[in-house]
Formats: sequence, C-alpha cells, structure tokens
Amino acid sequence: MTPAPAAPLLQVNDLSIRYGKGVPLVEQLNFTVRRGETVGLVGESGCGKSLTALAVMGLLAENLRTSSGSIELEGTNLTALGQNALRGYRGNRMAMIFQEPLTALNPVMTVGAQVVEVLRAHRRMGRAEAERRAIELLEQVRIPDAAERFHDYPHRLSGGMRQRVVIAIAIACNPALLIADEPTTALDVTVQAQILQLLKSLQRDADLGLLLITHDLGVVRQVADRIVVMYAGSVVEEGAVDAVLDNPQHPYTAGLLAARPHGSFSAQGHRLADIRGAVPPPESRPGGCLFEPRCAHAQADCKAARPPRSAAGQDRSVRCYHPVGKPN
Amino acid sequence: MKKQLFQLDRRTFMAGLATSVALPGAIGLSAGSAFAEAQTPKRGGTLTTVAWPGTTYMNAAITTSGPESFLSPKFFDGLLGYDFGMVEKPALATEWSIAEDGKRVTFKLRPGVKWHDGEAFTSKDVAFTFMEVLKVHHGRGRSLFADLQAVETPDDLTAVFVLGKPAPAMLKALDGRESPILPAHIYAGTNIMENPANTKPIGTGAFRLASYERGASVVMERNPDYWDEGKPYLDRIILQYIPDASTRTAMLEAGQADIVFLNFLPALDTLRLAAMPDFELVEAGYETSASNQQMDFNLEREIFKDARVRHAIAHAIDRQWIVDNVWHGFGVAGASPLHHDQRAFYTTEGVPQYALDLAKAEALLDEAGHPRGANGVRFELTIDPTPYGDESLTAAEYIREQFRQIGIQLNIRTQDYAVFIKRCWTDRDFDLCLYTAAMGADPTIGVQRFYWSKNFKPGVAFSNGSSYSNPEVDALLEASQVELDPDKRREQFAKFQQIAMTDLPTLPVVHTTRATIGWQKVKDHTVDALGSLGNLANCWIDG
Amino acid sequence: MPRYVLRRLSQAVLVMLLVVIGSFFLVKMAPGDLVDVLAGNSDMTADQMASLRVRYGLDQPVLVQLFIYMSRLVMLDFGYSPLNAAPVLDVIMGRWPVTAILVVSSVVISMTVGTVLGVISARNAGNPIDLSISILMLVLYATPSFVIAICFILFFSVFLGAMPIAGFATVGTQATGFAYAWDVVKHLAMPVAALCTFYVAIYGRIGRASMLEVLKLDYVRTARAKGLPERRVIYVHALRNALLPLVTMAGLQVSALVGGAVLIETIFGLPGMGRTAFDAVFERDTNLLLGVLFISSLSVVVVNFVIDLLYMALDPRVELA
Amino acid sequence: MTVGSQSLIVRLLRHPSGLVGLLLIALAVGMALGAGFFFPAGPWTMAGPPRLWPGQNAAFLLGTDSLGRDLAAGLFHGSRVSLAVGASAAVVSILIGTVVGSLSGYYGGWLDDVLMRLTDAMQTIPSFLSAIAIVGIVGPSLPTIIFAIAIVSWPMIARLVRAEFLRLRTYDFVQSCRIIGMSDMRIIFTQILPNCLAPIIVASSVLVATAIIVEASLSFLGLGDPNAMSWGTILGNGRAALRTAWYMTAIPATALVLTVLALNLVGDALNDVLNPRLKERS
Repeated sequence: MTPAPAAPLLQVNDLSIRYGKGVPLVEQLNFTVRRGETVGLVGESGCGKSLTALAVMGLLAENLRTSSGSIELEGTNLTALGQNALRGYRGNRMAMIFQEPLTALNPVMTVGAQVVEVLRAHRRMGRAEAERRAIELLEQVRIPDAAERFHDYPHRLSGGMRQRVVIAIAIACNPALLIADEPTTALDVTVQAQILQLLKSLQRDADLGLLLITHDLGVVRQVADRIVVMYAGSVVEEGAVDAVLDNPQHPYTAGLLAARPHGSFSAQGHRLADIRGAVPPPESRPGGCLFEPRCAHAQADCKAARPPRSAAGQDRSVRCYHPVGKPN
Repeated sequence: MKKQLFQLDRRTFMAGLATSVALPGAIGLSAGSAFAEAQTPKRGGTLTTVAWPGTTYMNAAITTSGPESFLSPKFFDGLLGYDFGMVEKPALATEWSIAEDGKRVTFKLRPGVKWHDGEAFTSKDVAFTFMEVLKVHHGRGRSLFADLQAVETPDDLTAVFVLGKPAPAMLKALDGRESPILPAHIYAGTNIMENPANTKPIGTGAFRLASYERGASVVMERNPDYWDEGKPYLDRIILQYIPDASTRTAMLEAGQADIVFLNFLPALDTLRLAAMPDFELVEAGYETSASNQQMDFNLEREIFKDARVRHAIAHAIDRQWIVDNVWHGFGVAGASPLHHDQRAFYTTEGVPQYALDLAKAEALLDEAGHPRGANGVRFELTIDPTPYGDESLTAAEYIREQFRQIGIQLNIRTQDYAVFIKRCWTDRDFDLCLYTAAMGADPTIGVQRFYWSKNFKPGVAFSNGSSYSNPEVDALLEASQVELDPDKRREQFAKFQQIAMTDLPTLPVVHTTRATIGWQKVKDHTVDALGSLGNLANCWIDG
Repeated sequence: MPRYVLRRLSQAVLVMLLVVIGSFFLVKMAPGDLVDVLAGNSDMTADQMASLRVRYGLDQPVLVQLFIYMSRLVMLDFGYSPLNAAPVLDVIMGRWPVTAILVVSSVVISMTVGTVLGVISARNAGNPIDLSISILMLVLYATPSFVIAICFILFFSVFLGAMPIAGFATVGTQATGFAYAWDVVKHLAMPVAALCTFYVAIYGRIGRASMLEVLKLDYVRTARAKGLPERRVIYVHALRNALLPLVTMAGLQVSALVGGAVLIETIFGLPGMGRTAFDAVFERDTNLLLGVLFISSLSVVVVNFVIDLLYMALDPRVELA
Repeated sequence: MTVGSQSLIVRLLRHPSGLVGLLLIALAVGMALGAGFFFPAGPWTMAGPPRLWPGQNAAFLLGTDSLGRDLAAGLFHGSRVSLAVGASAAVVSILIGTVVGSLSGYYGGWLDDVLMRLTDAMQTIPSFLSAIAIVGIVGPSLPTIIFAIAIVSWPMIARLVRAEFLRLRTYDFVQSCRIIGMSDMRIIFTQILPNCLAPIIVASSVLVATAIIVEASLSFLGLGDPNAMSWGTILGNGRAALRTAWYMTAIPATALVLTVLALNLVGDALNDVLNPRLKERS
C-alpha cells in the first residue's frame, strides 16, 4: 500500500529551533511529507514534535526561533519568508488542526463566522458566497444541520463537532499540507475513530499531504503511511510504518514498542517504565548520542559524537551507531 | 496702574497699621491719595466672583446665614445705608428722626421707587417687613425688634416705628443686609418661609435675578429702573459657588474670577496675590460683620469656676501668635469682648490684658490647687473647635501645644457643624469651645448675647455659652439697650469691657479682619461700611 | 430571558431596600439633626426649634420616621430639602446629570484608554514600551485623584490659561447646540481626566494581564494558523475576549466612581451628586442625603444591569438561565 | 519553577517588583518604628519658625509647616498613623469579608442569598460616599475612620472568599472531612480557609493601599482625626499653602504615592509568586 513516490511536498532540512540564544530545543531535524501521503510524527511529550509543527506553520512563540536549516513547502523556503508572506500560506497552502477542540475555537464568534473568515482571508469571496461555501464545508466534515449549526457558538457544540469545525476551517482553502497535532487525544474513543476516519477520507479525496502528530502508535499504524520517530528534539528513526514498527532499528523505537506493544506514549510525560532514566532536558543533553545515557546497547563511541543519519533501507533512515533489529 | 485707596478711611487705615503685622498691598500707600485719583466710572461689564457655601434663599430677612447676607443686598434695599464708621446714610429712607423719648422713629421714604415687578414701593411694605417678617423670622431681628410695637403708616411715604422703650442699636441694623425690605404684595398672607419668592427675589435693589443654578451659580443683572440714577454700573454680577478654597484662588489668578470677597481665599494666597501688581487687597467694608474668634469656658465645669484657672489659660495663649500664624495677619490679638470695628465703644483702656507668661500661668494653676501630677500633667481638658473654616482647628492645635507646656493635656475633638452646635449650646457637653462669631453692627446686637445672663439659653446656638452670670454686667448691658446718649452708652460699654475681661468667661482670641482681593481693574467695590455686603451699585470695571 | 430579568429585578429591589434601610439608620445614628444646623445658622429659640422638629417629623420615633419615609418613597416622594428650600427630587434632578455625565464619560474614556494601553503593553510584553507603560500605570494608580486634579488646574488653567477651572458650563452662557456642547466638554475635560487616571491604570493593568492571558489561548493560535492578518487576530479575536474581565470590572467601578466624584466635584466646583451628599451630611439634610444615596445606588444598580446585558452580548457562553 | 522550601519573603525578594516594593515598604515601616527615636517630641510640637523651606535650616531638613511643626517629624510620625490605618482597616475588612464569604460559600442556600444581597447593597452605595457619611456622622477619630474604610471594603474580600469556597467545597478532601464527621467550623477553619490564603494575601496589599488613599482623601476633605497626624493630615494642612509653600503638600504626597506604589508592586509580586499559573510566558 505504499503510494508511488512523488516530489516532496514538505521538506524539512537540518532544522534547529532555539529558545532565544540558548541551547536548541530541536536540532538537525530532517523529514519529508509527500503529496497524498500521511506521515505520523511520534515521540514523547516535550520531544519537540509540536514545536516542529508550529515551526512549519511559522507560529513559534516570539522567544523561539528557527536557528538553522530550512522548511520547504512546494519548493519555497518558508524560513526565509517574512510574516506577511507566510500569512499567505497559512490557512491556504498549509493548515493545522490542534489538540484541544474545546479551546481552539473563539468562544465569542459563531462557528460559521470562523469558517467564513478563513475563506475571505485567502479567497476573493463575497460574504454570501463565503457563507454558502462555509456551509458546504461544514457538511463536508459531516456536521448535521450544517446550515443551522453555522449560527451556533462553539460552546453549543460537542467536542467532536467542534473538532469537525476546526477541520472544516483547515480544509477550507484546499491546502496542500494539513498538520494535525494530536487531533483526537482530547476526544472520546468512539469519536476518535470517526475523526480519524474523516481525516483519512479527506486526505484521500483531496490528495493532501497529512502530517499527523501523535503519541499513539496505534493511530499511526492505522492511518499513516510513514512514521518519523523523535527523541529529545531529534529524529531517531524514519521509514514506512509497517517496516519501522515491525522491525525497529533504533534502540529507542525498539524500547518503545517493547514497552507498549499496542501502544501509547504517556500523555502526561511520565517516563517510560521499561527504559531506564528520563528524557534529558535541552540544557543537559549529552554530547554524543542523545539516547546514550538510557541505552542498553550504548558503547564507547556513542558518547563521542551524535550519530549521523544513516540510510537503513529504502526510504528508511536511523541515527544510531549500533542499530538493533534485523537488517532490511 | 496706580493703587486706589479711597475705600479706606483714615481710622481704619490707622487701626490696620497699628495692629496688623505685615499686609502687603494696603500698607505703604498714603491715605492722602485716597480721592486724588478717583476715576469716572464706566458702565457695562460683568463682574465674576466666587463664594461658598451655596445659598438657600435669596433674601436675608428670613435667615442670618452668610450666603444670604451677601446676596440679599443686591436684590433688596434697606431703609438706611452706612458710611465708614457706621454713619447712617439714606437708602430707601431719605430722612429719619427720633423722638425725644426715643420711642418713636419716623422715616420719610424715597418716592418713585419700584419693585422689580413694577409695583410701587410704599410704607406698607416697610410695616409688613418689620412687623411680620423681621420680628418673626429673622434670628437677630426677633430680639432687636422685640420692643417694636407697631409701624404706623400715616401715608405711603412715611413709616413711624413705635417702640416700647428706646432702641439705640436698632438704627445700626437697617441696611439691606440686616433688614431688607420685602414686597408686601408678594408676601402678605402667604407662608413666608415657603414663599417661592424666597428664591425668586423681587426687591427694589440694584440688581435683579437673571438665573440661578442651585448650588452652582447665581447670575444677577442690572436693574435699569434702579432709583439711584445711572447705577448700577455693572451689567451683570456672576456668583459661582466653589467649595474648594484653592480652586477659588486658581480661578482668581487665572482671571476666571475678578474679585473675591469675605476671605474666601486661603490667607496665604490672598497675601501672595496682594503682592502682585495686578491685584489689590482691601480690608475695609466689613464693619457690619466684624467677627471675633473667641473661646468659651464652660463655667458649669467645676474647674473653671476658679477665675485663676481662666486667667492662667489666658496667660498661656499668645494671641498675637495666632494672629500671625493662624490668621496670617488678618486680625488683631483679642483684647476686648467687642471688636475694634465697633469704634464708638471699643476700648482697651483699663481693660485687663493677659500677656503670654507661662510661668505666671503655672503659678496661677499651682495656686488654684492643680499641681502637676507624676506624669507632669495637672489635668485634662477637651476643646471643641468649630468646623467652620480651618482657623479654629489650627488655633486649637496651637493651644494644645501651649497647654502641654503648662501641664494641661488638651484633646481636640472635631465634629460636624450640627454636632458642634448641639454639643456646645444644647447638651453643654464641652470644656472649651472655640469659634468665630459676628459681633454685630452694635454691641447690643452682637456682643451682649454672649455675656447677658438672661441670654443663657441652652438650645440656642451662640447664646451665653459659658453660662456667665454677673448682675453688674447684666445691669450695664440692660442700661445700654435703651441709652440714647452716645457718651453714656460708651461709658457703659467701657465698664462692661473691663468687667468681662476681668471675669473672663470667654477669652477673646482674635479680632478678625476681612479682606477683599481682586484684580486692579475692579473699582469702587468698597465705598462704605457695608462694602461687598452692600449692593455693589458703585462698582465698575476699568477696561 | 423573562425569568432571568425577573430574578435580577427582585434581587435589585431587595438590594435597594437594604440600601434604604441601611442609609436611613446610618443617618439617624447622627447626633444632632437638621434643626441644630438651622439653629446654628440663624439664632433660634428653643420653641422655634421644637416646632421645626415637629414640622420635619423629627419628633417621631425612628422606626415611625423610617416607615413614613419608605411609604413616601414608594410614591417617589423624597421629601423636602431645607438646605435648598426645594423638594429633594428637584435638587437631585438638577445634579444627577452632572455626575452621570462625569461618571459615564469617565468609565468610557478610562476603559478605552486603559484597554488601548493594556493592549499595547501586552503586545510589547517585556520590552521598554511595556515597561514604561507599566510604570506610568503604577504611578497613575498610586497618585490620589485630588493630587492630579490640583496639578491639572495649576498647569492647564493657571499656567497655560487654557482651560476653564470650575463649573459645568460657562455661567450665564447664551450658547446653544454645538457651541454649548463644546463649552461643556471644555469644562468637563479636566475633571473627567482627573477622575479617569486611577481607572485608566486599573483597566490598563487588567487589560494587559487579560490580553496576555488571551494571546496565549488556543483560539488565537487557531486564528493565526488561518493566516489572518495580525490586526484581525488582535482586535477581533483576542480583544473581544480580553474585554470581558474589563466589562465585569466596569460594573464594580461605577459605584466607586460616583464616590470618587465627591473629591473631583469639590475641587472643580461641579454641582453634582457627590458634593451634594457631602454637604447634606454636614448640614444634616437627611432627606437630601438619603435621596442622593438612593438615586446614586439606583443608578449603580441600573448601570450594572445594563453591563450584565452588555456582557451577555459580548459573551455568548453566558446563558440567560 | 519555584522551590517549595523557599520562604515567601525570599521569593518576593527575587521578584524585581517585589524587591523594590518591599524595600520601599521597609523604609516606610522603618520610619514608623523610628519616629519615636528620631523625633521624641512628637509631630505636633511647634519647634521652629513657621513656613521654613526644606534645607533652609539644618535642624529642620524638610522644613516646617504653617505652625512651625517639623515636617520631617510629621512625615515619620505620619507614617505610623497612615500605615496603622491602612493595616487595621485591611485586617478588619478581611475579617468581616472572610466571615461573610465563608458562611456564604460554605452553606449556600438562603444564607448565601441574604449575605450576598447584603454584599450587593454595600457595593451599590458608592463606597467613598458611605465612608464620608459614616465619618461625618459618627465624628472623625481614628477608630471611626478605620471602621468606615473597613465597612466599605469588605465586600470585595467576601466575594473572593466565597468564590474560593464554592470551588474548594466540592473537592475530595473537603468531602472526606465531612464523611469522617468533622464539624463545619473545623472544616471551614482548618481545611478550606488555609487554601484561600493566597488570593486573600494578594488582595490585602491592595486593601492596605486603598485604605491609605481613602484616609488621605478623607483628610483632604477635612475629615481626618485632629489628634492623629497622618500623611493625609499634613497634606490637608498644607493645601491652603499650596501656592506659597508647595513643599508642605509635595512631601507627604510623595510619601503617600511611593507607599501605595510599593504596596502595589508587592501585590503584583505576590500574585506572581503565589499564583504561578498566572505567570506570563508560555
């Protein structure tokens, strides 16, 4: 079920994100998202996956900045653009869905107005036309009685419905890239499945590139084509979902799967019981392999320098001097 | 611009020179220049002045409170006016004569005078005003005209006052402020206190009411039909009620007010402005409202029954210090129960004085059997300063410090006016009580009330608050009420002053003087004893 | 909606009842009454004082007086003000507009200015602009209004000679229409500004905090992710939410402003409710004081009701339950 | 991130506003405590020539007022009165407010209704007007002034405490106390109240500041206690001399403004230190 390889839609090259002039929170990040492809970005809380998503959107807080590397969307380097130019991409060529549907919508505006707003920001549309289109969008994300819900305020809608509205806003301008940051975490299990279903079908219909950020490996296996595993601000392993999950190369990925075969990272950031130690905070990251202090397989060279990114088969890479698992 | 001094007659000027410390403005000018530079008045213009508090009524026939005193004479005339020194001069009455026995006073009234509504003014108005208004509703009028049995009106322009006994003081109380003549055709047969004309005055006066914003402002406009030909010179007088004294200063200084009467500015500001070339300070024109700051000893308190204690206290208080630092020079150290503006009667000759002498004070207290206790305190007293103005409180603060030095612990108690009045004159729950009161155009009107034993009337404010009773004083006061011979009357009051200052039921602290401060361009606002409490008909604006 | 209004109304009536009873007893606690003041001003005999007490009903037991007062109040009869020689209602009707204009323009202006400063401050959080605004706010907050009022008079009126110091309008002015309005604006500029400063600081500080809070919220990020212009993000999405605590504050401040008006009206010689109440206390004009307390409290209740409605309009989450 | 063992003061001192605020308050308190030592004769003694400008005479560094009283002595002794009024008024209003708020929030029902309407009524009458009426009617003395300020400020505390109680009474630890049969009073005082302390402490700094300003405003209107010299008293006395000797007004005004400012800085700092969730920065 691997789709035909296409030119990358999103290419993140050697991206670092720093807090002021301090140590990087995210370093040397590389990954790609292709058109029509779903990439699952996984990692524990605090590993930098949400930061990465915000960096792509150009929404980092003022005290954070991308200090090196590039983010290319459809060949344009977004890090080189000013806020005004970036604004033309946000909501238009790329869009984002957030974790908390309950707070993602402005409580004092009707849901309709919030959909109309994005349409009018990027498309030359009259009010009436935008409203018509907004209702279509609400229908498209399968909100019942969309024309009536249009006039409702967010607090009248359930969490699932609100997330649908957020999705409607995101897809309103037919973006090429959709970033979904833990889109189902805050929802009931039954609703989670519906939303994932919806995302999947929208992605398929519109040939979207979908970057799905999650801590839930189950979700990744269910929805994604490829997986990118992050640890302590860095990508440790990348590849096709089945290949990576069935045969992890990096000790961290392996440890994860061993600990939670079905699993889920802890949402609250508790350490994983089966991997000793804890994720080091950015300021006390080791000089060598980031995972070295916790790694059961660590050797002397692991302490010396960060392992380079090495290809481990087709479309597959790992950052480890001593990969585990069977070679592909 | 040259300074004008015709407002001050020689005696006022000398009195001021002799007693007040440093008054820039008035001092340093020669009285001789008084009339030399008198200019021809110009017609027109608006005079803006400020005052506080706001008025309740517009006529002073039914109340004696301050705001009405200022307003009423603009709208209403009296039978008489007074030149400097309280010398009678014609107003609504052109001639007056007193019968030999002093029991009939005949007034010839000015012909052709019209009320503001066009009705003619007649002797009926005079009879009505005195018999039905002043005798009944006016605080001082009640006692002053108590022996006025009737006002006969043989014709429209003659009014004859029929008195039970001679009343020499009465002739000093017939101006438009003290005894304004009201229109009988408006008031007769009505409830006088609630007549709407009380706030929509119809008088014979120089000005008519143009508009009135309660608590905010009064606009008076020129009465074109005024009997005094060609007057008033001003088109309008605007009176704004401004509660804060510093704001009033700012208004005068910024030219938003032209003149301020009646010490309505902080004294220091008055002096500061007076030193500036554009402003002029005038201290004359307040003879009818001469006031003393005085301190009553509650003689019902055991401790004050001993005259030595009262004398000791008098010796502990430097009245000149209070004049200099509390009144900032606007006054004279208290030396008599009278006020020095009551020139015909005021004297310090043979009147005991109590110079500052703390040692003597202590000696007197020791002698009276009040030695210092272990903590250095002889006894404790409370003083109630009137909440009217700052001066009583400030003076009380000074007295507290002086008392501390002679071993008396003094507590100051402040309260609002109602409580103050009730405490001192109704409940009589005080040791010392410090206030400023008007001494009246004549001592019988203003001074007698504090010393006459028949005027010890709990419940009546500003009566004999010390509960002083001395038959000799009573006899003198009663004799002076009916004495027609000025010389004899002067002797009676001289004797009274000696005894009162010996017994000292009440300590005169300061004989206050009042000041008018205004822009130089405001001319002739103070031309007689009434000053700004007259009708301002002579006032004009230069430029 | 009707149920909500009814509930609020019954609460309001209860509150006003408490206000009336409370202020009545407060006033009656006073030693000395109106007649004592009148007597002090105009040399009365004891008989006259007694008959005046009968006339003003001051000879009755307090509870009877309260009953009489309240039964008259129901008919909107506030009694007679001896101090003004006029019915209390007439007096208040003359003064209410002064205070109302003063207070309402102060609320509007301090909220606007405070919000703008708060927003500027919040958007520049941490940099020198924010710091200087914050310091300004602190100083405005800490400086008593009467000090500011005096400084205004000295600078603008005495030194520059530019502004009228006292009153609501030029006394005796013949101006009408726009000219009159301009005259009033000039007269009220300094009092309103002096009354505002403290509240500008309050709104500014709350506005800053509220804006910072809101700017961190998810929906602001959503708005940014939509690619909306920053102006729209700040002024449409963030500001409207950040305003909510300010509106709540405004409700609480109205009553404080009426109180603060006493000082301002005193200094600027404005014939308003505050100064009237002050004088009524000292002249023991009980009816007037009670009337002023009643009408100003009633105004506060009404304004708060309006503010509640405004809040509901601003925040759809508040249901009319 | 805060370390639990650090004392509140240390945490405040680490906060820039807290440091400046505490220093200024320490200065004011120092003046209050040192008043008797530096100026044993008290603030009322007319020790020098009247209206002496600051610096004119070494014996009176800050000059003298219209009656020749040392302004420095007034300032020092005045800090006693001003701070005492501020603090006592705050304490009294916190007491009233806490009692009303606790009862209202804990019991709810009709008691809550009654107490809240009472609170509404108190907040409806313009507070400064009530303060004037109370002081004017009862007579200006320190206890009256403190009482008047407290009586108009408690509703704010009552609402604050009530809100906290409404929040806390549903918590497990309160419920379990009920189940083990703890008395209401014990629950209120030992379980819930200690948890409301943070917002009360933050509010109290503002209360003290407001009380100091209200006292000064009352003095400005001539409603100060004539036997206790506060900064407001000096301010009120100096007003008549504002144009001729502005230092008489400026000196107490500066002390007043700085103290109120300091209290606010400390309030802000307390807020940051005690409510970390309100801290800015993501």
